[in-house]
Amino acid sequence: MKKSFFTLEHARQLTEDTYEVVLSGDTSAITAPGQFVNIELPGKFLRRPISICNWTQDALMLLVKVVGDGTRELVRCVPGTEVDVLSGLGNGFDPALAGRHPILAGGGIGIAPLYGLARRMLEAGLPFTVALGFRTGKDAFYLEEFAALGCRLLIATEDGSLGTRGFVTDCIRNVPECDYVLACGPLPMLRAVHGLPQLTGGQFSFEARMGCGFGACMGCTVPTVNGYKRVCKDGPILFREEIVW
Amino acid sequence: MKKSFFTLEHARQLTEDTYEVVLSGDTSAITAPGQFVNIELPGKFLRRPISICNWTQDALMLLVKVVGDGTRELVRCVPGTEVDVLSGLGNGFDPALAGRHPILAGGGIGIAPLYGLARRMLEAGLPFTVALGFRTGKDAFYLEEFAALGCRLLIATEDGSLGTRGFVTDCIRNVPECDYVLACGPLPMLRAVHGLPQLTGGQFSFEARMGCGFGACMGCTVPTVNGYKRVCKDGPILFREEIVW
Amino acid sequence: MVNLEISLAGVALKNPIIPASGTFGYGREYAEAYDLDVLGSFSWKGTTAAPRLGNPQPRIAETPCGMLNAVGLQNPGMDAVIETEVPHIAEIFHGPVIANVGGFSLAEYAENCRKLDAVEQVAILEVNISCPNVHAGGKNFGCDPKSAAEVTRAVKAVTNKPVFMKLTPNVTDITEIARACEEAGADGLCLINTLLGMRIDLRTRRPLLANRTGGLSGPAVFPVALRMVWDVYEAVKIPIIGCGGVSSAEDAAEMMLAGAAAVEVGAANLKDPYACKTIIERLPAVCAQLGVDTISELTGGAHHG
Amino acid sequence: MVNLEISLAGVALKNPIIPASGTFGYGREYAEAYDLDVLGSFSWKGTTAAPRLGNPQPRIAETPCGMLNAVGLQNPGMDAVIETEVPHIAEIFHGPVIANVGGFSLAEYAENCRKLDAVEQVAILEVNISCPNVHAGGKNFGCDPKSAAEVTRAVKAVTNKPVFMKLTPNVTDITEIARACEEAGADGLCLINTLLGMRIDLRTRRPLLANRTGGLSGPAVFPVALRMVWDVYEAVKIPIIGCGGVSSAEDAAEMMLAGAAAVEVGAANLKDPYACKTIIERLPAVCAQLGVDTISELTGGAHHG
Ligand SMILES: Cc1cc2nc3c(=O)[nH]c(=O)nc-3n(C[C@H](O)[C@H](O)[C@H](O)COP(=O)(O)OP(=O)(O)OC[C@H]3O[C@@H](n4cnc5c(N)ncnc54)[C@H](O)[C@@H]3O)c2cc1C
Ligand SMILES: Cc1cc2nc3c(=O)[nH]c(=O)nc-3n(C[C@H](O)[C@H](O)[C@H](O)COP(=O)(O)OP(=O)(O)OC[C@H]3O[C@@H](n4cnc5c(N)ncnc54)[C@H](O)[C@@H]3O)c2cc1C
Ligand SMILES: Cc1cc2nc3c(=O)[nH]c(=O)nc-3n(C[C@H](O)[C@H](O)[C@H](O)COP(=O)(O)O)c2cc1C
Ligand SMILES: Cc1cc2nc3c(=O)[nH]c(=O)nc-3n(C[C@H](O)[C@H](O)[C@H](O)COP(=O)(O)O)c2cc1C
Ligand code: FES
Ligand code: FES
Repeated sequence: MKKSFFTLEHARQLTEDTYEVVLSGDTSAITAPGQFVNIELPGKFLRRPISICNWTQDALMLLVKVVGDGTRELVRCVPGTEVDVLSGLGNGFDPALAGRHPILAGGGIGIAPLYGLARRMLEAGLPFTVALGFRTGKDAFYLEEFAALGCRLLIATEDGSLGTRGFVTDCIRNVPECDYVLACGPLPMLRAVHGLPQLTGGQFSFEARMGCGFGACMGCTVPTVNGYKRVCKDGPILFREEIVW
Repeated sequence: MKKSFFTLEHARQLTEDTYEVVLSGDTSAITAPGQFVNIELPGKFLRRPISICNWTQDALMLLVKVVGDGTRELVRCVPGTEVDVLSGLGNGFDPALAGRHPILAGGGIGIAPLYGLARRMLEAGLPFTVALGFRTGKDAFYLEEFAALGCRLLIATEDGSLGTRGFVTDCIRNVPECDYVLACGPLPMLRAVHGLPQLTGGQFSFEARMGCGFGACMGCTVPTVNGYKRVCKDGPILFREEIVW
Repeated sequence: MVNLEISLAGVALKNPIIPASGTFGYGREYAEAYDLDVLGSFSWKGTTAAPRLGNPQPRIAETPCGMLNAVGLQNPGMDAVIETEVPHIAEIFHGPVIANVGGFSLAEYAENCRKLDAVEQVAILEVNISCPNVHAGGKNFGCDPKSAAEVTRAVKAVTNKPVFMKLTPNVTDITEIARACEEAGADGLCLINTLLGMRIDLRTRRPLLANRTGGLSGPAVFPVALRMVWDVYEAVKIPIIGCGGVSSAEDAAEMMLAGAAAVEVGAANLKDPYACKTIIERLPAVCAQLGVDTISELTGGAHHG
Repeated sequence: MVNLEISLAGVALKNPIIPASGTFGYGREYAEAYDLDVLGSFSWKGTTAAPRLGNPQPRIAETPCGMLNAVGLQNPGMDAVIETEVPHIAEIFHGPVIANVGGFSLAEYAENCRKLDAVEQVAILEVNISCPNVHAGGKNFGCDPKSAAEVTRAVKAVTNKPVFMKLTPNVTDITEIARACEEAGADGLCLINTLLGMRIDLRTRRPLLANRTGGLSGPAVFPVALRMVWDVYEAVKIPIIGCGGVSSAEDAAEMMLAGAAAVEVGAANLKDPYACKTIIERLPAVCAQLGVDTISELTGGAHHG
């Protein structure tokens, strides 16, 4: 964990409610894809947790969906705005444990951490497929960025306006050799993916309302097979075996 | 009273803690010198009352002394900042009632409304003297602006580093023909000026902690000879005869 | 079209938004800013039998997301209000008025309410047994269920108008007070009044308010008010006016979901004189988002889940 | 040089700043951020006899200038804390520790405190009779002077360490509870715990917290806490730890002027993990501004004016 100021470089609108936000600053506390940052916003008491979509030594990329005042304010910041950020929070994905045919499964804004994960897995020479789900084609974003990675990319939309008609789970089912998942998305999606019989293991990224984001307040704890865990510190990534719904 | 957005044009430092702040916007609600505006600042629940130093049809000039978080934030605003302002509050000075030899007596940041008053009195062809008091020469500001008006200007500092050694009251005593005062400044100064035997009348500008600034909450009322008055609505200017110390 | 009308103990209001007592005077200052007829009603400044000068200065202090006031019920007295303010209100507001009534004894409360019984514009009496800024020698009537019931009975005996008792949050169990008022015949309740608070001036090392303590209001108290409205909604059958920290149409909707039939807006008016008007204009959109076309459906909506 | 040392019922602290229970765990997470030895003390997470899982999710909601929590005393239980956490604390903090103790019965409070009597690092027992987030069937011990006194006596009987009773603000008269604790032998008091509050999620129309209500803390409650510290300071002779909404060195000084001998900082740590460290670093400058060279002179300073 590191507390430092980042400078907002730009906020670029991707869909009606989703933005790419790039911040420059010291990213040295970030150790794994799937970690998150906790951002202070003027006028808000609690920080806002946002997954790290990607990072370099001196820049941080986030994908932000506007759902309330805090996210709205964040994407409205003008370039040059200084933002107080706690960076390098949470455990992150561990691609080394991802088996032989992993699939990176994301739903909606949940695709954010998968991009950084995919880049790290490419760099490490690990094989993988990416499956992204959206409500409709209009809600889809970051397709070109994922496509540019050169990995296998599957897309599902609920109305069939783009890719497979249906859910991410339908994509995964279409890749029968896939036996491991690295997943992030809304709870119903995680649950559906978790239940796929073809999987022998997986890592799932969870959300929770957070007080601190660094393990001190017990605000975010959830039951697991191995006892209560703090989503912010022991997670946000939980392993398939330990998840209790 | 009018609620509208003003744009900060500049905040210029005058002394260690005093700034000139110029805002552009609709000043149509301002009817008299000595009125004030009530300014909303991000993160502050109550607005901040500030005297109108001067105004044109589309610009507002304030002199602001930094005494706490709110005033600090105001003077730090970058040009272009939009500010929510209630303008045209309070009764203002009435120069028509100011007698034949009025003196405009200001202490510290209290000189602010006297500048606009002096300009209006000049325009109306009314005669007057200006007397300004500061702690030391270093704390003095707006001397050139007052001097440029071409009126008689007297200055007092407590340590004698500039002008007369002493207080504004000493300046006034040095102008024996002066029989009326238009005063703004700290309470002890107002009180001392009020007690000068040479005066037959006067108008005094008061401060009070305010809830609303427009007469609704009874937060700012003070006793007067004519019953309780709201500093924000029935004042901030009270007449010499009605003041109760 | 969303139907914003509500009924408060039989009194029809065109919408549930009511400026709270003490933040709206007798309407004069706001009438200069906008047409008051957009309001559901307004609750006038707490009025006592005798004129009151209120507390010494300073009476106002700022707090995080809120403010303290120690005005101390400054008002011109009931007779002057009926003679001077009521006719003026007739010119600026044509809906039902809520008369907030202060008092220092059972007899005074009763006498004040008796006088108002004949005032046609006044549709509801809001009996303030909760002002933290007056020192009547001992605790507030609102801090004790027996005293609260006594005031309720004394007032009900002299008026035919619906009586709403205004409760203080500075109690261990507000439902106990609420039930006592209901049993004593109250037609409704208004809650909350301000939380007791204080600030100290670091420079002078003295309490900032001349009265030492003051009443905390504004957004800071919203979660406390909401919780109390919820609890009281479960405890009584009479309608509740929810009050405390409301500053947006969303806050008003949240207050109604907790159990409020109508919503008072206090400190928000002081920061933004157009607050109530703006909230009312936004209500239809908020109702649409919530999927209701009759706003009164929101009342208590979060209890039946 | 400003002397920041204070004494709390005979326990010397290098400065008056203490992270508040429930916002600092057992110190582990903060020790990763800074050297805990800058702290006067810290109050560990409320610990009960049995391990507790706490309440279901969500447990946290945001409010204007504050937050609600309904953690529900999640903790590993007293034995595990003494076995696992206490030795770890010895590695990361070398000052006196405040042990916050929860309980659901007189016997449990006594048993917990008895176990701690032998733990050397624990210098003060802070007995939490005020947690709003646990349902022990009925009201809190802290809502009634008799129960509060009973817990105090039960605990005092089994320990030689100074006992501070932690009081709830959700009462009509906190001085009554404070006096009852003093008379029952408490060595000090800590106030306030959180104010009971709630929020409703407009989308789901259900309470945002699974536990429905939660405890309000953060800057929003500062004026309420300050007022209660003032009142209790006038009512008792034992030292007070002031707590509630403190987030700057200025707030800490204001709390001391109101009567606090030491100051706990809660929610501010969650927003800024370095909050306590920053406050401590700023204290000398604030003391200098206030013209004191011994910080303990501030305690109660606003009462003698
Ligand atoms: C580990 C983690 C990673 C996340 N990554 C992303 C991301 O990459 N992109 C993105 O757009 N969003 C992400 N979220 C969700 C994001 O935190 C919320 O959408 C955001 O906090 C909402 O703030 P708001 O002020 O706009 O909404 P409001 O509803 O006004 O927020 C009110 C309060 O609720 C909390 N809250 C609301 N929704 C959520 C939620 N879903 N999860 C946690 N807290 C919530 C807020 O933090 C705040 O405290 C993530 C959440 C977590 C826990
Ligand atoms: C009618 C009127 C005209 C004024 N004109 C000017 C002016 O032209 N230039 C200028 O620099 N200052 C002026 N002041 C004083 C100015 O309002 C305060 O200095 C300012 O509000 C302090 O805000 P803060 O946040 O910096 O200080 P803080 O001390 O943090 O403010 C806390 C609270 O106290 C109130 N407050 C603090 N000091 C005063 C004060 N002296 N009078 C009223 N409220 C106060 C604030 O408004 C706020 O609500 C005027 C005040 C009044 C009433
Ligand atoms: C300046 C001021 C004066 C008030 N005067 C009264 C009053 O006379 N009678 C009363 O019942 N409540 C009075 N109140 C309390 C409000 O009506 C309301 O109950 C309280 O402020 C909480 O609502 P809010 O947070 O929206 O302000 C006053 C509040 C303020 C801020
Ligand atoms: C997340 C959280 C957990 C808390 N847990 C405890 C606890 O276990 N025991 C206790 O006595 N107080 C607990 N408190 C209350 C705080 O110690 C403190 O009394 C209160 O939050 C007010 O201080 P603040 O406004 O600085 O946060 C908790 C507060 C928070 C925010
Ligand atoms: S949010 Fe505080 S422990 Fe996870
Ligand atoms: S500040 Fe509200 S009446 Fe003057």
